[in-house]
Amino acid sequence: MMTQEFLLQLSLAVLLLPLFSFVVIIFFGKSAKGGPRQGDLVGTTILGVGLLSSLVILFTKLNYFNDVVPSFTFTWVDFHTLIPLKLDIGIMIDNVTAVMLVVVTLISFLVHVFSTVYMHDDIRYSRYYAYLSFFSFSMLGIVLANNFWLIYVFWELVGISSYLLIGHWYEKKSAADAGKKAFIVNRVGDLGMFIGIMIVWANFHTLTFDGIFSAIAAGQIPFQSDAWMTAAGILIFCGAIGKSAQFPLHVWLPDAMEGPTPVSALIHAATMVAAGVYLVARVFPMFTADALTFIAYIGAVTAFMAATIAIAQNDIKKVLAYSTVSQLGYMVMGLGVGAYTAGFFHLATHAAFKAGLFLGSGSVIYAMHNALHHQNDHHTDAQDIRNMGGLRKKMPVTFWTFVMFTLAISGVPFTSGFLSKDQILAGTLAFSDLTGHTLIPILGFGAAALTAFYMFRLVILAFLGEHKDPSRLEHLHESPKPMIIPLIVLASLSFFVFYSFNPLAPENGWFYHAIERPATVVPANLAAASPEVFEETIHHEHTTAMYLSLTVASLGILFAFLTYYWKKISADAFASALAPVHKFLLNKWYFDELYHATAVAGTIGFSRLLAWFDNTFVDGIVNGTARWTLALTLGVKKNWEVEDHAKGMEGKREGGKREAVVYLFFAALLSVYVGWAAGSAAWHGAGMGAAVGKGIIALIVAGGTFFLLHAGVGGFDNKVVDGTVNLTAYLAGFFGLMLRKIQTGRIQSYILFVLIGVMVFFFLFKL
Amino acid sequence: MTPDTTLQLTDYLFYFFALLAILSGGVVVFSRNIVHSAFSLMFTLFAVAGLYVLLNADFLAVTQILVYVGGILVLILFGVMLTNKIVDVQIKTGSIHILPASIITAIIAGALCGVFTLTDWFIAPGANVAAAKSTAPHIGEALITNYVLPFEVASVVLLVAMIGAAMIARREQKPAAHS
Amino acid sequence: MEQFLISLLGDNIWVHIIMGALPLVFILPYALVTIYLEMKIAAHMQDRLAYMRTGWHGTLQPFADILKLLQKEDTIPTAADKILFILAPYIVFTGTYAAFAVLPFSKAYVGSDLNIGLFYIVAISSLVVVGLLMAGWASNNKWSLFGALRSAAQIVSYEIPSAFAILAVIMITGTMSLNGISDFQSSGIQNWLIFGGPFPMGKKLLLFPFMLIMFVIYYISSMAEVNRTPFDIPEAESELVQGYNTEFSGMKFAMFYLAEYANLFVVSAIVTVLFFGGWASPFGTFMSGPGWDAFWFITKGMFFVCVNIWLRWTLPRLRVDQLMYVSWKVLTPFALFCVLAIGLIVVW
Amino acid sequence: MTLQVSLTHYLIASAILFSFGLFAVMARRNAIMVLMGIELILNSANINFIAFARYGGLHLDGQMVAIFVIILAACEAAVALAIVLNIYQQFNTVNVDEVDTLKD
Repeated sequence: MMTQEFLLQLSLAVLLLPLFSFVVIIFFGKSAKGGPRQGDLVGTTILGVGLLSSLVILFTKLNYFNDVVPSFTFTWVDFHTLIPLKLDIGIMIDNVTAVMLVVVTLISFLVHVFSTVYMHDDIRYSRYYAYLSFFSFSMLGIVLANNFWLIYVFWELVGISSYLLIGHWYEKKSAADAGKKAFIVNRVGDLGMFIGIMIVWANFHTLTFDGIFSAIAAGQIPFQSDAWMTAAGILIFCGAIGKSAQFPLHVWLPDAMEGPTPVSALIHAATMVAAGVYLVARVFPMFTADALTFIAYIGAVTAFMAATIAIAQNDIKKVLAYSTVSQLGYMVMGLGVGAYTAGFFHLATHAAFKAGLFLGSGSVIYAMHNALHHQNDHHTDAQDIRNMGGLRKKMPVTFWTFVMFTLAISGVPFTSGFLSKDQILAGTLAFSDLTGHTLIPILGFGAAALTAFYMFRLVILAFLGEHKDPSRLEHLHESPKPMIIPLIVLASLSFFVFYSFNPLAPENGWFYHAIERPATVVPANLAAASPEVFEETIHHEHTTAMYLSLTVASLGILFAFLTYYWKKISADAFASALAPVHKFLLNKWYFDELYHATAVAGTIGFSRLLAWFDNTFVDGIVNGTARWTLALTLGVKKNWEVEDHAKGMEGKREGGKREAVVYLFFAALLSVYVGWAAGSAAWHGAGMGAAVGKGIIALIVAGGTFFLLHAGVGGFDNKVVDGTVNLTAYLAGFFGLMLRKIQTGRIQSYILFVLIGVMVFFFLFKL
Repeated sequence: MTPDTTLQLTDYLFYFFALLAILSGGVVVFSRNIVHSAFSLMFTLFAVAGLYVLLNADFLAVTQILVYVGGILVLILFGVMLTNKIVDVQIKTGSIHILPASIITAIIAGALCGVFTLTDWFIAPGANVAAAKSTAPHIGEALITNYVLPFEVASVVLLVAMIGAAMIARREQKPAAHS
Repeated sequence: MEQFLISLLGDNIWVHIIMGALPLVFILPYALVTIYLEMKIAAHMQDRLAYMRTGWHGTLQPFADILKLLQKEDTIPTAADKILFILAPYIVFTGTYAAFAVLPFSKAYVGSDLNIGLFYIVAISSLVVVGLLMAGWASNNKWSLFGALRSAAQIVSYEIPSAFAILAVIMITGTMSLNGISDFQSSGIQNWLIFGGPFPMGKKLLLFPFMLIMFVIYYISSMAEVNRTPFDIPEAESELVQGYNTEFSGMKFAMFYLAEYANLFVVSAIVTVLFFGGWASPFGTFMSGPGWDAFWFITKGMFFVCVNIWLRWTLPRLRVDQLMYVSWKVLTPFALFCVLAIGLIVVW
Repeated sequence: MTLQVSLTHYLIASAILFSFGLFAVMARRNAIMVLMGIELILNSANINFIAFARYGGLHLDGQMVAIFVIILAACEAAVALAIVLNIYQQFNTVNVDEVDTLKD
């Protein structure tokens, strides 16, 4: 019964069901207002069905079809004879896909459930659910696609649905801006991805992964150059940089916290940001060694940078946001160094505990919000951890699950996070052993220490200690069941047993059997360290990595307790001692400012420059021509009018007089020259007589010329110059009239002319 | 082989339909009364449908009647009746630049007829045998196989045209300033 | 029938002319009978007796009416557009008569058993629209023109739901030939399409409600297409003084009259073919055969004509906006839905 | 050319219809007349398509093109008449030579 076809059909159902629920909710959700619940149950039920189906798919895939990849491809567009454009699209289910299906539907389902309470009083409740479904649909599309074309389509769908969800409360300017920012920043990455895909297309004329990989494996690389191969890989990775919020395009993610908290859990734990990592995993075989190194560095820098920023944040969601960026950096780094399984493993485990952290913070915010509402306090920020504290007693379930997630993310043994993170760190060590890139493990371990520190800082500030305002504490309550149950589910998924029965060695778990590093297809890579050598080095470094990571994690946790719980170290003193650093971190490394100063200001500046150029030069030339013509005309005109009308117009023509004098001077000069030239031309020879003769002729000619210039200019101007001008004007008018007869504005005349033209052509070609 | 020169019934029918089409077409174009033109167009369309039938295109003939007579002609008639003040049935319309138009038309007609008669057209074998079966099922098949993309595009175009026409015709007009 | 005529007369044009003229032989007596029936049914519904003088129970009255119409002076208004005025009744009648060409009076007699018969009927009925517009315009009379415009708008609008109903039947039977459709349901009353057609029980039960809705939709729109009450807005005597045929008298009026009644039979016959087995006997092979076929076909057709007359004297006239509302917002969506459902059932 | 009907006869019939349509488009003042001229042109083109479909061995392809032409003609007529109605509301005339404000 469980044939491959059935698997494919089931996965198609998983893909299309959310689309169906989107259509149902967006069109009929509102009208169900009178009825129950505006369509949220539709979305939730469908995602539940999707989750069950995904579990069936995963189970079947791992147990019966572990080594085959069911896929379904059909030709969507084929212009066989006209142009060589043939687009095959389809879906495929390998183990990575199967795992991702479960991850996506699980988180999405839990978020749906969580939202039934969290968003209950929202004015656009039904639209929210429609968008959730749409988002799930787009993400599942990415997961199932077996070609770049489909991935790109769903990639953009994810972009638009995240825009819609982040900007859900678009009345708030910050939320609307955050949506736009996420969208625009993602476009930057997508542009790179698009160019990368085009490089691939231009060379292989196929966009299916199978086709591309086999073409590369056959030794066909873009433009016969390794550099192009690397460039194609890095450009495609650009898409992942945008979607997975890697350095330098990570800036949208923290702002995206303006969306509803369950949306953050969905987007930033399992779906949108995971899409980038998933893409890297999907096209992993085609990355060259250089491209992978680049990816590893991007990941390492992201992981470290985001972790440092997270330390200084006070908004509960901002901390988690930077933590997400940091963890994504981990995954990318893991993939980049070649620890493929570990990187993808971390994606799966992280999805569970990060979704849990977000939902937990949602639960806290919900409680805080309600409490503040009770107190009629609308100024205190419900999300600021400095306003919390002591929530442990009031919200025990939230607290304990939150602790579980924190342990997992910090990499404490017996958690899922430990399993995956440890492997990534071992991978970085092995990588530096083999290639000498020592910066990567340093950044990795640094980030691990920081992660433990800021996560425990968050827990201590929010849940332990005393609440700042005891009267508020009375109004704080544990959240209702639909919010708690997802937390419990996710918390239990953060235990190691779900992934491997050995809490210290994930290699023996099912996950490592299911997901194996795919063989590279790039010929140039074969010379580099083979996966076997790499695996061996990892084994070698495993213990070292484990001890190291345990040490840094416990150091981080210890410092957090010392600083914020026992107050042995004063955080404020620390901050003031390192004031510049603290300020630097508080301002998120000034990335936003940097982009404002460069990209945004650059664009605006360039526009201004263009506007200025248009106003000054283009308009200037036009206006200047007019002005100079006017001035010249006035000058010439005044020249002879000075004598006739000088008295009457004296006052008006103060400037004209000077120009007239200048003109007369030049006229005299010209006359003298003409006279002299005429004299010397007419009277050849030397001596006194000749000189006198020359002088006389020169005087006569010069006088005549001056007279002509002085007196005749008026006539010349009136007759010749004005005549020319008038003639031009008249001719223009004449031809204008002629043309006007043709330009009747009557369509039929035009048809007539067109037909005459056609006939002319007809006979031209005939004869 | 000497061709059989006796005229069949279909030949007579062709001459009937062709003459009807041309005569009524002439009335369409040259009548000074636009209502007569419009109604005469109906005969032209019917005659053309008759020609289709003679060309073994029965489905197209019926489509022609359905779309042209039932749709377009009725639309045109509505157009005529809505854009004229009903004070008199004798609605005259003039012509403009008749001379150049006639010359061009004559030249083009002459050129076309010349080309059509002088060209030695390729005649596919068996073309003169009247097909017995209806073309409807084959056209239906072709529409959803080889021609599915044009078919879909045409459906979209129809939808767009429908919406567009409704939008344009329904738009509230401010009285024109210059008229 | 065609074969019979060919064997009788040889293969020449007369065969076709006789084939083409046969429906006329039917229409004239049919019109007389229907005029009589209409008057009688109307009167009895209103508790009157109607004409009783001419002949037994007034049976000769229709003849007298026809005689009167033929004798009447055939006036043409001076301001009318003469050519169109004369042409219009003939166009209308031609449009109606052309539909008879594909009506299967019997398995053996169909004027022309076109493969695309239903499509042809839908197409050819547009001729009537043009004819009515012509009549309305040529009369040079405001009321006539209004009537014609209303009528055209109404027919065009109601063509859509009726085309959907026809489409549904075509989807089920897989043919557009009226003979083929009748043949499809020829094995007894239980196999008529209104009861779900000759399918296994489950499919039949699924189809039955949709076919019932489709029948109602088609019947309503067919009534509208023949301008009968409650859809007789185009000729509403009280508003438009008889609409497009105000100015017509004598023979021309008779043509309109005849065309209206002929059209009534055409739509009734189509209802019969689409949903009630056409010429098929309700008892399977019992009482079937060329003659019986014609009997069943005409009987069924006359039944629906009578239903139409019954409705005419029962329902009040609609307003123009109600008319459009019913077509576009009630019948069309329902028809669309049913087409979808029937399509799914047929494919399944 | 014999009297027996062949491809050429159809082509010539369509050529004459085409010329009529062309003349209407060029010379008639009423926009609706122009529209009718366009319909004539389209019809003549369709005759050609179908004639070639039968005689030229194009078979169904010619008829398919004709079908799409008919479909597009329907669109065109609807939109064109909507525009004509609009023009009539604006200018109170449908004579195309009087609608020439583009010139001003």
